[in-house]
Amino acid sequence: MLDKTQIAKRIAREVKNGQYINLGIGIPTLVANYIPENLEVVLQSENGLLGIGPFPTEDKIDPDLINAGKQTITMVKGSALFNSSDSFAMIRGGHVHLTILGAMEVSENGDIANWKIPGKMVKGMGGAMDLVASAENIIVAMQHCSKDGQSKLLKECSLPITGIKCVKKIVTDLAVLDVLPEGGFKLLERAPGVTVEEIVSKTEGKLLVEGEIPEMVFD
Amino acid sequence: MLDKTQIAKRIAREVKNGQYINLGIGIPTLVANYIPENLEVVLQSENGLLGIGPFPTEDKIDPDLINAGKQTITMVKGSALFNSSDSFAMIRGGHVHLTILGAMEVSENGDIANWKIPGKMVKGMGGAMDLVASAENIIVAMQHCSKDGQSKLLKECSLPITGIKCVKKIVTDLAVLDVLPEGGFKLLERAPGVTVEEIVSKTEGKLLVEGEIPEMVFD
Amino acid sequence: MITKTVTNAAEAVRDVVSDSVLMFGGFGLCGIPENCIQALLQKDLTGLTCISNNAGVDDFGIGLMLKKRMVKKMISSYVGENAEFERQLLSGELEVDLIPQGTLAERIRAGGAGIPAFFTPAGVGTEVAEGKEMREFDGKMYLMEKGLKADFAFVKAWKGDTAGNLIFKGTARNFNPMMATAGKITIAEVEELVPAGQLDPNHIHTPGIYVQRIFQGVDYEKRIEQRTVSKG
Amino acid sequence: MITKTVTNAAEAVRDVVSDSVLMFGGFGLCGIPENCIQALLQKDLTGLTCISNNAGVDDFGIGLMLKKRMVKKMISSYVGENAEFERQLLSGELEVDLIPQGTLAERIRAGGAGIPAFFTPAGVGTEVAEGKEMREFDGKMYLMEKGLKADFAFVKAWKGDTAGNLIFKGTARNFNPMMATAGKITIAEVEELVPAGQLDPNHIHTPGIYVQRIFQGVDYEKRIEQRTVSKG
Repeated sequence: MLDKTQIAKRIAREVKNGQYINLGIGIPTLVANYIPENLEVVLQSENGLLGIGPFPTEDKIDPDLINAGKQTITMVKGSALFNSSDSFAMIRGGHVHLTILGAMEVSENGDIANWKIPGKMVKGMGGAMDLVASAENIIVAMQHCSKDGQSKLLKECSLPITGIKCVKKIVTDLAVLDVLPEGGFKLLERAPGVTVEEIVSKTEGKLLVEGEIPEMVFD
Repeated sequence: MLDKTQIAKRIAREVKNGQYINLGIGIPTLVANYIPENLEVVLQSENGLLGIGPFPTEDKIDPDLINAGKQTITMVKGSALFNSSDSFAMIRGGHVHLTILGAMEVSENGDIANWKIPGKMVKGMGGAMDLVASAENIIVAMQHCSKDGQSKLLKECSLPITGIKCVKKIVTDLAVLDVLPEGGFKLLERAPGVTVEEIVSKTEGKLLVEGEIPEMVFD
Repeated sequence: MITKTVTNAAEAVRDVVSDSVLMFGGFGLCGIPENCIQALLQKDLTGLTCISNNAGVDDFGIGLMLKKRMVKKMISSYVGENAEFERQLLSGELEVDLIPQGTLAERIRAGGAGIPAFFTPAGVGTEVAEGKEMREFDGKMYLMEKGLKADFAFVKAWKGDTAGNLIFKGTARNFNPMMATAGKITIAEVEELVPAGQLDPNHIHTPGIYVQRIFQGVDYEKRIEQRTVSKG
Repeated sequence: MITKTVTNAAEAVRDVVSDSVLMFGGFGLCGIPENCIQALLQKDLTGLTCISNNAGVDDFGIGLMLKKRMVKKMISSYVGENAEFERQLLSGELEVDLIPQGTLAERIRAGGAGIPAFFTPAGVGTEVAEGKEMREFDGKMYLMEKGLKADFAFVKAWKGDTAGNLIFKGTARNFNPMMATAGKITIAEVEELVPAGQLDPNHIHTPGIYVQRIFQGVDYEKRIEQRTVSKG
């Protein structure tokens, strides 16, 4: 099983040189720490910044500089600031290449649910609906099952959905999977110590397992 | 009969304190010279400037600073620069209070034609269609008749129109007229030496003449 | 140049009445019009509709207006930081219209820009699409969304001049510039108010045409929601 | 940070082919990408569609491309300064789509912003409305207009950095920022190219994400169309 750090590390391997990337709140934010240093990439924050840097040291904290998770941040050299409509113009226009975000459920056709639990949680969708409707590549970081063991990789989402047919790849605590264009999850890699059988048993949606499934290796 | 300068002077009297104003090419540009100095107004140029100043002296010419007529200009204190979509957002959103522009024809219901003469002239509409579709108050500066004596204040425009039911007031070489909301020109003032009869005979569209029509006075 | 200066927040909000539609700039607590919110709290207002990306926190920002029951309806994209909000919502005391953040931003821009409606892919296939016109362009489905305006827009900038021109700092810009365009009356509070002519016209984010009143704010708290530091 | 620098205009336009759709920033001759136009004139191109507010003058700017018969179609709002243009148009050698200036600007912004269509009042009741969907909102009529994109967008800025961030000067900004967002490949030429980190992020007009290639231009003529002076 992968911990949150390992999920972030594994997702970081998907990042390609020259990409503009939007990282969601939670595990996706951690991905920034593991992007190989030889890659030139730029992180976008939908509240109005291209070029997110590391968290500030205590003396560099600026209340006028936060990310979409409301965390204090810094800017790298070559950053640009803009307003919210310009930020989502950038997202909606397909200029951001990769979006990494969390999910409560993903369906076998790539639908994602991550914004609402009826009667329980009403936080709002924030920018997630715009992001999933726009980015050409969407990678989801999530737990494979709920705390009571129910699969979160489903035939159909049970929760109100955030976007349809948009998720391309999923990294869970158990596995790396592609969402196939024709529907269905395709198993690509197993977490260390996790068997194919366990992944099969914990995936409710259609799962394709072809040939040997390699185990992920971490340094 | 008014000359161009007098038409501009007369229109300048319509300007109110606190207005943002767009001036078209030609006579409207001259209006800027006659706005009373005690009024606080701001001139907008649709190519991206709020706060047009006087033409520059020879040593202050800047090729990167022109008005919509491509003339070199200066900026007043408190100016702001912006791009073309932001400029027309400003215009379309009704933030510019007054538009003054030239016309080839105006109809009695306030239609204006000023962008095209089929088979003869194909310069394009520039920003005129956006301006007349958007401003709450539109004043037209024009000649009452064509060179061969045909009225340009018509029942219906004969040329391709720029906008419908938009002109509120007209200042010609002969008269000042309102365009009534229910249709028809209402004669307000005569040019010095011009009789009501002459104006009546030179106005093809419906003309309302009520009571004594005062003659304009210029200093 | 037209002068927009007023003395302080109380004078700026003098004619805000109950049942008005208000917009508030800010993302979380970053770039919110703190002085205007305080001045509104001093007034006896109810039935307000507030358009703001977030709803503040329990004891700061718009959260204080919710606590005082001034707000009938919130139009926002994310309200997760406010427990009182969640309580009023679940109990039915508060109407809430949740809108995708990019759609909210673009609807406000459209409202200010004289664009009555536009198409966006955000929300297609979700409950956000319910009751909305759908249309396909180039093989992709879109929703029609409408422009949004307000009776008053409250924005916070870093620097401003007496002509109403505004410059924002960092990510405190966020929704402020669009909201400035969409208020019938736009009230700007700034950290530093300078005479017209002192700001470089090339650097202005919000031209003064959009601002009806401007004042220099006082005592900015600029509360941080997620103070996150690295060891350096 | 991602680096976008190329050596010069020739390298920047290397893969522009005949029959492409091109956008050119500028208003009249103010803020036009002079270097890119010169480099395109060196190539053997025909059948181009050019989107530009104006069409240059007979012997400068896009006018030179018209003279060389590189252009099949112009999409513009005002072309009054160019006699060769008028001749080609009246003779039927050139297709022309004339669009209200605000609609042109907004269509380009929409193209870059993933908005396939929007409504505007400009052109209602005129020949511009022919064949377009009309709709009433709040008692006023509007036309539906569609987003506009290009294979290549050529823009000219005052300053730029190696990350592609751009700052414009004066009214030379005009159509450049929207066009930068609407090109599949956007090529920026600047008067001064600096390393990433030297431009204030608060002052950037076009974020580098929109720019695929950037170079420092040479020998700017900046021709003035209407040299107008006052006696001071």
